[in-house]
Amino acid sequence: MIPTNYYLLLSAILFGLGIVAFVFKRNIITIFMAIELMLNAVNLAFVAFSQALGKPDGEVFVLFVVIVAAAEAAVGLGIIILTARNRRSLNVENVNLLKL
Amino acid sequence: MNAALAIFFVLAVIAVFGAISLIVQRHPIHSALSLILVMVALAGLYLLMGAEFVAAVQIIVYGGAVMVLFIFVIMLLNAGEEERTNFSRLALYAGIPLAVAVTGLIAASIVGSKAAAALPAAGPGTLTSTRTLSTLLFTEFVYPFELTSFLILVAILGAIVLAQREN
Amino acid sequence: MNAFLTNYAFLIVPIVKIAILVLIVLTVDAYLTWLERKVIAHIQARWGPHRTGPHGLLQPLADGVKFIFKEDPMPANVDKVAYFLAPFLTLMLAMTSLAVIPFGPQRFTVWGYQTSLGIADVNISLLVLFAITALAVYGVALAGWASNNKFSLLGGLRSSAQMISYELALTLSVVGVLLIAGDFSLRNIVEQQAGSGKGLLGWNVFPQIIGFLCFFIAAIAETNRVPFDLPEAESELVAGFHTEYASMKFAMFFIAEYTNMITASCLATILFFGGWLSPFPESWTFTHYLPSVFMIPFGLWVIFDGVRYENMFGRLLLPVVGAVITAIAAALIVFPVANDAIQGVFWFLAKVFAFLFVYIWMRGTLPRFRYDQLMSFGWKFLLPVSIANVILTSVVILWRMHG
Amino acid sequence: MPILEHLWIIPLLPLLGAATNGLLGWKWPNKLVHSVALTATGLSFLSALEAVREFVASGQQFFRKEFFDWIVAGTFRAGFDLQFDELTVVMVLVVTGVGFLIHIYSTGYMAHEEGYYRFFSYLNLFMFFMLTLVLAANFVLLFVGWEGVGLCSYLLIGFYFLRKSATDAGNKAFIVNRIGDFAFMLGMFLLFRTFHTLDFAAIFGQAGPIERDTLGQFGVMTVACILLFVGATGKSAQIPLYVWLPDAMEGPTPVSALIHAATMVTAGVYVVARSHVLFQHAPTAMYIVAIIGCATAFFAATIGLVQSDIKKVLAYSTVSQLGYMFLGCGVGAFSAGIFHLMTHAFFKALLFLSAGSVIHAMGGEQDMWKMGGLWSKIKVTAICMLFGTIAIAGFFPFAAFFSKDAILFAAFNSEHGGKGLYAVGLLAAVLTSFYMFRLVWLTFFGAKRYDEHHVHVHESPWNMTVPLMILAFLSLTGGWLALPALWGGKDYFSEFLAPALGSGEVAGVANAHSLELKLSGVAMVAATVGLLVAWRMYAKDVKQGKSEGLHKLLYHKYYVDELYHALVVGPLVWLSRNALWKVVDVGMIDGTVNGIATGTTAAGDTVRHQQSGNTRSYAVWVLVGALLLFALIFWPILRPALFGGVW
Repeated sequence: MIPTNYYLLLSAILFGLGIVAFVFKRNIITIFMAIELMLNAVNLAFVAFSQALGKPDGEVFVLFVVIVAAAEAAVGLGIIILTARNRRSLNVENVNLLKL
Repeated sequence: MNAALAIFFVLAVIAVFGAISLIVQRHPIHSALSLILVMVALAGLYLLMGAEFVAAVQIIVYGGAVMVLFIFVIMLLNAGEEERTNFSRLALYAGIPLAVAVTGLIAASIVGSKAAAALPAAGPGTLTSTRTLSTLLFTEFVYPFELTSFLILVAILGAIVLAQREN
Repeated sequence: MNAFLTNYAFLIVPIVKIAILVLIVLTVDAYLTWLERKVIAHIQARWGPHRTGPHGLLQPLADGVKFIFKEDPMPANVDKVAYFLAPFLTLMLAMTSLAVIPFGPQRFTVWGYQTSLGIADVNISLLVLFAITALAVYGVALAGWASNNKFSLLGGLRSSAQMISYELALTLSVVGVLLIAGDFSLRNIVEQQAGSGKGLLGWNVFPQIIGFLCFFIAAIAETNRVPFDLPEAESELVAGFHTEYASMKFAMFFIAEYTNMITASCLATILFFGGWLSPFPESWTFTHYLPSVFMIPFGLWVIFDGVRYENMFGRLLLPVVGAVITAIAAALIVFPVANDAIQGVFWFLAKVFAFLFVYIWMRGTLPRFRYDQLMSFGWKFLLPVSIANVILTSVVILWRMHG
Repeated sequence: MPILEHLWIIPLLPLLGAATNGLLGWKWPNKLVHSVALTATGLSFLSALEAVREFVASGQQFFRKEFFDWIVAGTFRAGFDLQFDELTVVMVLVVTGVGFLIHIYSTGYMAHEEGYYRFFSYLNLFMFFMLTLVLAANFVLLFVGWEGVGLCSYLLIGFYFLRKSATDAGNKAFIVNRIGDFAFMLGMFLLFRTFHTLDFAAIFGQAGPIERDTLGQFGVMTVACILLFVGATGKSAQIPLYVWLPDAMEGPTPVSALIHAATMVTAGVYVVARSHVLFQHAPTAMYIVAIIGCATAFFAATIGLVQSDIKKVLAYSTVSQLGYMFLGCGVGAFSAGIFHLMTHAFFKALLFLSAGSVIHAMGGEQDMWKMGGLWSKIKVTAICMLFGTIAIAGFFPFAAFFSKDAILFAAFNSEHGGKGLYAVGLLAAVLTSFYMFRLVWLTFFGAKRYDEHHVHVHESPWNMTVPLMILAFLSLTGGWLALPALWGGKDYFSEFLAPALGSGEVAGVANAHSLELKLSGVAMVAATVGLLVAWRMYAKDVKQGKSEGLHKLLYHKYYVDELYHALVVGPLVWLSRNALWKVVDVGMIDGTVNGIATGTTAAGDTVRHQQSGNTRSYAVWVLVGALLLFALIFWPILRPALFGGVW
């Protein structure tokens, strides 16, 4: 049997890596992937807890997270496509109209 | 060092490796593949924990739909290598330390907390057979469930509206 | 020695089973190509392969040898990782998906290790199957993208879109069966169909006819077979996503495709046609002799056809084959134990074969869809119908439940 | 079906009518609108009758039912509870009956007005609130009706909201009422504090055993009663809060008839009668009520003497008649007060409606000095008006004869200066008959003082005259319930009310009956005196003389309005302009708001340079936030982990 701590630690590490990716990738799509990675890390923690505490609610939450992630991906990628069309670039640092 | 633990470590290593490779890869496709690797590894972990349904969903939805969408878009936009611009000095200098700090913070609190240590081991329990899960989903969480269906509908519409060429 | 076996049976037995299964599947794939060529040839009033070996029976071997020894050129500046990954991924997934298919009712113990016909016997086998097939998209997509060729890319995009679209219909069409069985395990689904003991009347195909049709169509689309073989539409895309692949890598795609056909047929058999169950009521024990009744005439015909074959080799080989077949059939009659043992497998294989034949048949007869037709068919017809089927089924089940 | 069990139907019907007309009526033809309104009120009237029948059939046992909870807080409960007893019978019948007649009348009177649907919707709404008021079984629900009728009267006074005078009158009515309502609420609070409930039955039940305050002693009961009575003065236009009623004549005449004569203004009397148990425990309060009532009766009558506007005259007479009712209650003859309330509802509604009919005939002219000699032109109206006048003047055998007589008799016999009260009341009676007959003569007899070429006098349509006749009949016969009392029979009305109000008989008076007869005779004489004086002064045609001296004082209503304006309104306005507006609002409130705004802007100016537009920098900022958040959340875990529980 594996202590729940391990799972939590793993999820923490993955989350941290997600953060790093989120900050350090320039490609919008990749940044989006980083977000998905963080979501996955959280899911891991959810499942670990639900298994440890013997409550299925955690897994239900995971399902909801997955659904939301799917919806988010659909819309987000749509936005990305638009951005790429209009700005001819996928680099976030070139998408910088949002300033004074 | 029993079999389960070994499997766990293998999968964990795969996952972490995938995540790191997601960061270091220059080409979005490779990042996407690494992410898929992570997800498959996570699915394996779920199976290890005995959350079989979640594992299947993880693969089917994330692996089979979401990531395919990503790759699809990457192909569609024919995205090339990402250029490593550094316009944001803030991100350049403060990024790594902060990320490490957050991770360290969470990790430390997990290690340090009595409660987390006191948690029973997360092994294949009898509780989450798919049946109980679905029962829960359709009794206690039925309103959120319906709401998510609505959410998906909205998302579909949004995606269509966004992606169509305005004429 | 024996102790070693008993200790590590959990490791050894599966490996052995996997090896056997892989061998069988590869052979079947090979001869499936032969069968396909023959059948289509006869549909088109040709002879088909008949040079290498009697009736071209050795053609698959020749093909295999050719694939191995062929040169393997790689296009300039492709994405190597993806380029190599694609075929392996495809083949691997195709093979893996077979792992959860139960081929027969038997459960037996080897060296104190409880096992069954079929590699893995997980209780969510259907979900696993879908999970694997869901991943199958990447092979095609990556191949198309990696080979750095606009035809391939188009093929890849098309196929990924097509597979995603039809996956929905595929999954939803099965939900009806799941509702009836109330279980994800393929084995239990089959046994639930046996429950009534009325033979083929208990099969899911009758209550789930709509579901079955949806499933079958979607399965064809998932396996990229005619009339849904858009990804490799020769006339428009040269060879689609595997244009740039040669020799063994190409072979992998090919094998994967045929393996997927087999998987799909197995799945259809299990979900809708009662898997290894005999179509006759259990009380009719005399039907146990049907295998022999089929095989003996076939064997005799092979001998008869062999002795007057045009070349020497055939005249030597075919009678032997026929004799073996006849002998096996006779043996089955003599030893009822063996006979009972093979009943399940026999029916299973028979049904699978029937489905495979239908696949080939369609390829011989149907034209290919246009891309927009494909999409609109999948989204505007197949999906709604399968959803309707789900609703209908659940309503009926509810109604049965409450009076 | 038993209406009593479903008592809520009676108020609900008008509410439905109001809702229907108010929401949908704006595009409907008049016929549809008033048929809806009439159906609602008529059904309500019928169900009220049915309820009364059941009540009587059930041997007049007190009925009370809780329909649903409204406010429940701790021990306090105020539910939608309705009750039904003899007092309610009288009130409900008066409200629904007179209300119904006035609805019919209005269909004719308002026929050519704008906002027909609005009018009827308000009218129905008023019915609803009034019925809630009289059916309520606790003070809170009663207060709901109380405020509701106030609202409706406000809306209806300001019905011609394009006329500034009308809106001003509406506001005046509302505000003056607020003062009374405030006192009323204080009274309710006091009652709740004393009895820990606001339920009629419970309060009166608890109040019964408590021994009474003596005269001049201000116990809790007394204070509470006085506060309630102040509220009543507001609603029922008694001194000092009567000023709104005359202005309320700005509203359409049917409104004046229904709200400001027959029903709403009697709510105060009703409340006093309803809580008579409390009042009987507070002689001081009773005495105050009596004095105020008596004073108002006389005071208003004097003003009524000289008014030239026909409706104003009736308004002041209403005030004075209300004074009579309070006098009756004040001297302990509650049943007599209620009796007068009922008869007054009949003849005053009649008078107002006839006045309305006259105004209708004159094409909107209200000044009596521009009328005269209408007798031949509009006979029906004139006869009905005459009926009403005789009734209010108190001639035998018309309604007011019995009711006013009962009140005066009770006053005469009340200890503590009963004679004085009686005298003033009698004087007021003389004045009453004087100004009423003055009104009649100025309007219907003498020379025509209007321009016949412009004004085409015409009799009103049937749907206005029929209600007049019915009311005329009622104001003739309304008092006969007490007829037998004259020759020593018993007074059916007070007999009937006895269970609810206690006996109206004045105890301990020697040969009460003969005395009552004598007093009736005196009252008749008084009325006749008034009649003769009026005849002497106005029978032959007269010109409107210029007013000076006492006349002037009366004509300007003792300058009470001006007085109030100087004493109350002026200072208030000054205060709110110079203190509240210029200092509090501009200085403090606006200052704070603008200050915050400028502060925000300044902060934004300094911070906005962080907005580089580079998403990655934003991501880093998010990260900082996340770091702080995690630190905050995990601190309790981290502290021992990091510092090994040093602290």
